[in-house]
Amino acid sequence: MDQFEKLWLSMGIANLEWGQGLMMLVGCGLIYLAIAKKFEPLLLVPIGFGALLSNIPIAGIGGPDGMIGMIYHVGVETGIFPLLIFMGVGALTDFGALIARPSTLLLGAAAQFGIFATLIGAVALNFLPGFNFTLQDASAIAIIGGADGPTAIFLASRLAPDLLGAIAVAAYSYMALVPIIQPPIMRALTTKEERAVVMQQLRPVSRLERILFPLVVLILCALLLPSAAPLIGMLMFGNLLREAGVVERLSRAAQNEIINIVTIMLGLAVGSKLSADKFLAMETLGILLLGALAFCIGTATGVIMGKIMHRATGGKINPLIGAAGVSAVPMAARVVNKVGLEEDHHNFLLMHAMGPNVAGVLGSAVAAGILLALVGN
Amino acid sequence: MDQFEKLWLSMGIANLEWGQGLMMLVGCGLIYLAIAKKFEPLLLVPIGFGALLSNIPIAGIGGPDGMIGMIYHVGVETGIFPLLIFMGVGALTDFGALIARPSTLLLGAAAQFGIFATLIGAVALNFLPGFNFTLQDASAIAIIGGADGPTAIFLASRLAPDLLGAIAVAAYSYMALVPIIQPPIMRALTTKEERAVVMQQLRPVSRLERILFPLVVLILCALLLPSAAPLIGMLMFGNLLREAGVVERLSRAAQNEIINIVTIMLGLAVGSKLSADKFLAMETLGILLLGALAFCIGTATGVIMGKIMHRATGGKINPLIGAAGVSAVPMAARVVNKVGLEEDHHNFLLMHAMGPNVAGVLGSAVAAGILLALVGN
Amino acid sequence: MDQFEKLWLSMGIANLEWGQGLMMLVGCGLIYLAIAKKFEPLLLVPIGFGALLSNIPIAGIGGPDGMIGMIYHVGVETGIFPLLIFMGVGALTDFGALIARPSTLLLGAAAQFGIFATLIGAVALNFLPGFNFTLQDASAIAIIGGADGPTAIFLASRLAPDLLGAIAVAAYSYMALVPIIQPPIMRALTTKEERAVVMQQLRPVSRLERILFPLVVLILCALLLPSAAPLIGMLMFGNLLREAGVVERLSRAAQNEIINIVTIMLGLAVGSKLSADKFLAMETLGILLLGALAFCIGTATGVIMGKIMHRATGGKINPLIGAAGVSAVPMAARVVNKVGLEEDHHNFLLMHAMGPNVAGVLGSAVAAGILLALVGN
Amino acid sequence: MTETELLLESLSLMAIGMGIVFGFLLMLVGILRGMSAFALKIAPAEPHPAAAPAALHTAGSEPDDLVAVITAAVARYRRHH
Amino acid sequence: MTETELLLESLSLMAIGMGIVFGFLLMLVGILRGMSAFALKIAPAEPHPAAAPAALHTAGSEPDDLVAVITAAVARYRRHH
Amino acid sequence: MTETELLLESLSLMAIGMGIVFGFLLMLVGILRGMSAFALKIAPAEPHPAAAPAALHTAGSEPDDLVAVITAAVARYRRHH
Ligand code: NA
Ligand code: NA
Ligand code: NA
Repeated sequence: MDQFEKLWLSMGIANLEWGQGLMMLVGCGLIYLAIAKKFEPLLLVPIGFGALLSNIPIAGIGGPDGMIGMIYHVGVETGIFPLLIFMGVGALTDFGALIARPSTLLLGAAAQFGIFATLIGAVALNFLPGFNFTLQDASAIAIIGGADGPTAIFLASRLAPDLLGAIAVAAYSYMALVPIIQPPIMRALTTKEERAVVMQQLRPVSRLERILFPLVVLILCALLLPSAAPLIGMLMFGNLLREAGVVERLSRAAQNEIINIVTIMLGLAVGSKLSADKFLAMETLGILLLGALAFCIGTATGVIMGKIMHRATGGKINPLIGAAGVSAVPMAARVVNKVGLEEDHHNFLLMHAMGPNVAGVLGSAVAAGILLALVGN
Repeated sequence: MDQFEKLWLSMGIANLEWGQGLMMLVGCGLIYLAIAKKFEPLLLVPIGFGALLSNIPIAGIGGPDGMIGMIYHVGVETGIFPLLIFMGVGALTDFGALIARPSTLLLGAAAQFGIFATLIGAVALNFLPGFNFTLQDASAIAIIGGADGPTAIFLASRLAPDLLGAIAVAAYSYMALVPIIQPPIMRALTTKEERAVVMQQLRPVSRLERILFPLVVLILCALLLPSAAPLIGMLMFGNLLREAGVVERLSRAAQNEIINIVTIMLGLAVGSKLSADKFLAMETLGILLLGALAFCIGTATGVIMGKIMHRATGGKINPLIGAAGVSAVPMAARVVNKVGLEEDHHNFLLMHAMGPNVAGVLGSAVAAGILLALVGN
Repeated sequence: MDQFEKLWLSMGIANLEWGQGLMMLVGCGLIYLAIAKKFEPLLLVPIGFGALLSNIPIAGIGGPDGMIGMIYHVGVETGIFPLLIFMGVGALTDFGALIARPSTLLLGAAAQFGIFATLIGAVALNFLPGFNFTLQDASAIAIIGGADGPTAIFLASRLAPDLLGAIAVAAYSYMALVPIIQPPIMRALTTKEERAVVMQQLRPVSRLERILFPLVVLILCALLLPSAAPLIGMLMFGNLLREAGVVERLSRAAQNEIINIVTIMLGLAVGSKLSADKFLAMETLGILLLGALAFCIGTATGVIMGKIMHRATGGKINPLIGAAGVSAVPMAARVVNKVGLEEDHHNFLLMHAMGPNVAGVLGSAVAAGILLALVGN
Repeated sequence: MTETELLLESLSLMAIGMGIVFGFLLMLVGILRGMSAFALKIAPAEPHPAAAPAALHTAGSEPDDLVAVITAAVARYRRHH
Repeated sequence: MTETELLLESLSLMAIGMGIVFGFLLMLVGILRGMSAFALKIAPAEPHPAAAPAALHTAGSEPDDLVAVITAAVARYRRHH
Repeated sequence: MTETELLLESLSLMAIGMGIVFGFLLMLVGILRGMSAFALKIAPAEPHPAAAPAALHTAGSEPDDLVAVITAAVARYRRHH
């Protein structure tokens, strides 16, 4: 009889806390969104499964001696996984549109207002009972507005590891919701004429420009904002591998093997931060709310900057492309294209939106560097 | 003269112990079996070479500061390598046949009797002089009967690291010997009529079923047997990546890059456990003997369960497919097919044997979980 | 005002030391050589970028808590990265030409004289002010003459980590300069008739010979020179994966995924050793000088041994192929081919030069083992 | 523990172990049947829906339609000559 | 820190942060323009020099010219029949 | 150690080192000859047995026979027109 009791006590069902059960449901929910609704499946499938595995009672897979816990320790605590993903993003990104029209960097800058507005929102929530965000917490939450997964994970792992799970889930979920969140704001802020502006074709960009670009960006970053150097450095390293033209093998490794392997590991590791005591809290609700706010504000300020540039250039810029400044590459640029086509069936804005889109990646990396420098310890 | 002595003393030949020499021969023997006899070459080539490298005098490649010793520490002691291989196995495995006919799970269950019978055999060997197996040792040896390499390595690394080398070699060798070990037992236990049974074609399985399958299995495992959750969890994670249909990149990484890289590392690391003082012992002989016994018993109980199901279903089940329940995917299923074809040239049992075959993988993972829960410390 | 001061102090430009600035220029220079001049781009692009990143003020990317510093700690200090690259080199190398004509090993042996002459040169530099090389330093510098990148990095990481950056840069730069350094020496030491010798076609090599080769080499190395066993062992392991014919998956992983991923990491890590205080020193000048010397001497002794074999065989050997004995695979063999074609438009020496070329890889690994055994601590 | 105690312990392990293995997999049989019933209710089965795409993502399959194109072209060419 | 102090601090963060983001990216606009001018001076632009090769090294692109060959062959075949 | 001692030491290192390098590789020459004799005795050489398959597993080689098929098809097509 004794042995049966020992057996019963080793069963999951005898040890399941209600919170673990709920978090396993959350994990299933994320997997559902990823597969059925195609919400950023590359990240949300591993994150959801990581949440499932880490909330299994007794097994301790997400704990310090469990597999996922060890992966988290090696790859996320050190910051290495998001940086390697950023290298892959750099190797996958064509910065040509940005080089051809550098002024679109301003759209990427304007959209970062979503980040800083959210920072204030997070701090303001402290006036409500149940919220107690530090400046570090608020900064990590605010970066959701950057609409860039690896940047969000990198900053959260440095400033607020406890909130990492909720922040990553919010960041990737809202990135997936971009086609729903952005269009109404874009339409509300622009006139019919503005949306129908046909932009001038981009000039071709030479190979030398493409090779110099990552070096120039890195050196500027090194001189002005070294705290953003790991992120921007790895992004630009990946891009240099891509554009150098002489290291095809390495470029392919960065674009495929490394990013795929790291994505699996990173997803599982992030999922292990979806534990009941951290996730099933009032704060998560706040984070989800602020994340949505961040995307809306970023979209709005991007479009408004688009309108300013529209006027300043005498109507050459279609203000819609400002919405792509939030990053969420390449989803936001596609949304711009779609909203543009609604107005004029022959006006393809995709290439024009790629400039602000990748500028948004740089912009949020810069913002992350600022927050690290001023708020980090 | 002094310097020449120093030189002589730094030579391998001056420091070679007879045991190291013998183990290097064992390594060569494994490589021979792998290349000339095609004995599970993917594992036995690296294991054999790892044995060669680790038994080189002075160099200490398998020691704590040597390359292979460090790989062992990082990947095998932590259990991460076998789990990553299991993820790849999951991504490579089509569970469709099992979903279409879940009753074949019982065949996979019956074949695990080989494991527990071997456990008793190992303990019984203690009555002979020269054997002194603990319950942990016996459990690790018994899992050879699971006919599943990563499961055996995972359990042995937890329960009896000293025996890991012999256990892994026995497990992979017998898996390679399945076409020789199984057929006589299968023929002896079945009648001509039974072997000639033509089975009904399997129904098609829907995409939704394939996606729900890994989640359902994981959740059942989490509720009942959390100690099996790392193994079954990673197997099911790999399978979900495969079936989700939206994470092709990750599925390919699990099936190729990750499993290939980890196989090389795991093989070398396992080879480093082939040291003279552990391997050139009476116990290894016992392990090899018990391993063969385990495969025979597992095959027999699988076939017997097949006969029981044959009668219970009124002759719809060909009892031969029970032999595939030992796992050894996909070799055992092919053996079933071959023995079936001997009786009837038009009776292809391969697809029907895949159900019990993959059920055997689940069955031994469950058995490993039980042993971990009840015998592990 | 206070906050602006804090901000200013967090800027790179406020903290930039002149040495860091110069090293960033050196990094850009290496990237220029790699991309514009095709100087071993696979290594020099990552090394150059690693130098850029590691010299960014404040960021500390190359420090103990920075990403590149951690990569260095895990992969280079342990010696694992160069060994994995050597595995890939083995999997990419066809030793057929060497098996068909083993006597070309002597050419590979003779060319190693460059290593030991450089050793004396490095020690002799100590008579000049500003130089203070230990025997360890001198040995690590000498290995540049081996013309083999991974061997140089492996030995330098063991004997003189401080000089690693300069040694790696010198090794790869001179390997790229082989087409410029070697031809004049080759022409000066040979007569027109010698250069025009047409060699007998190589016999075909059987599969069994190719499989036995790595095992034979490893066992000889184990018996005589265990200190070279990690390098030669991994080289031969890779080659066995290639020739076994039954582990295609693993061979491909070694040739592609692993070597590409590790090359990126190794390059970044080596770049982090390009710091101002180590690199902007008199010693670096000495290292660059000695490296050039080493290549010249190795080429010369290789060719001289070629002349000796030319006479000993009654004119069957074209002495030019001795120059390929320095390794620098496959560049040196191509240079031999080119110089041979200058003399006779129909005399293709490429296949004949591959024998000494890969013999040179073995030769420098042996030399590295000797230095490790006699000078290492 | 003496050898005999160990043997008894391992016998009990066998009983419990096989019991759980069978219990677990039997339960899984039932649950999988339920799962299939549920799945086929909300999404009726297509013929081999996942098997077909699975076959398509193996490496080197991209030229498959090329083969088809050529086969068709060659066939048509022969028919006309 | 009280909630109000925190709020003030975050307002100042916003001001500085947006200032640096704009400052940084504005500076980058200027530098990129200079870079392009410099680059086009020492190496005048070819039409899409990097984009074209980039498109070519994607996996599975090797059969591209095959497609071209076949398309041409098929087209010619049709023209003649 | 003084500079001179170091120099003497390195001279001795050179002598021993080159000795071992030559000794090792000379021994390898003999052993490889023996190995080849042994190997060719128990398995007489086929013409390039390993080289041919090695050439075949390079990436991107799968469409090779496609090229052959098309080349043949195109050639035949031209012959007939
Ligand atoms: Na952004
Ligand atoms: Na099994
Ligand atoms: Na060499």
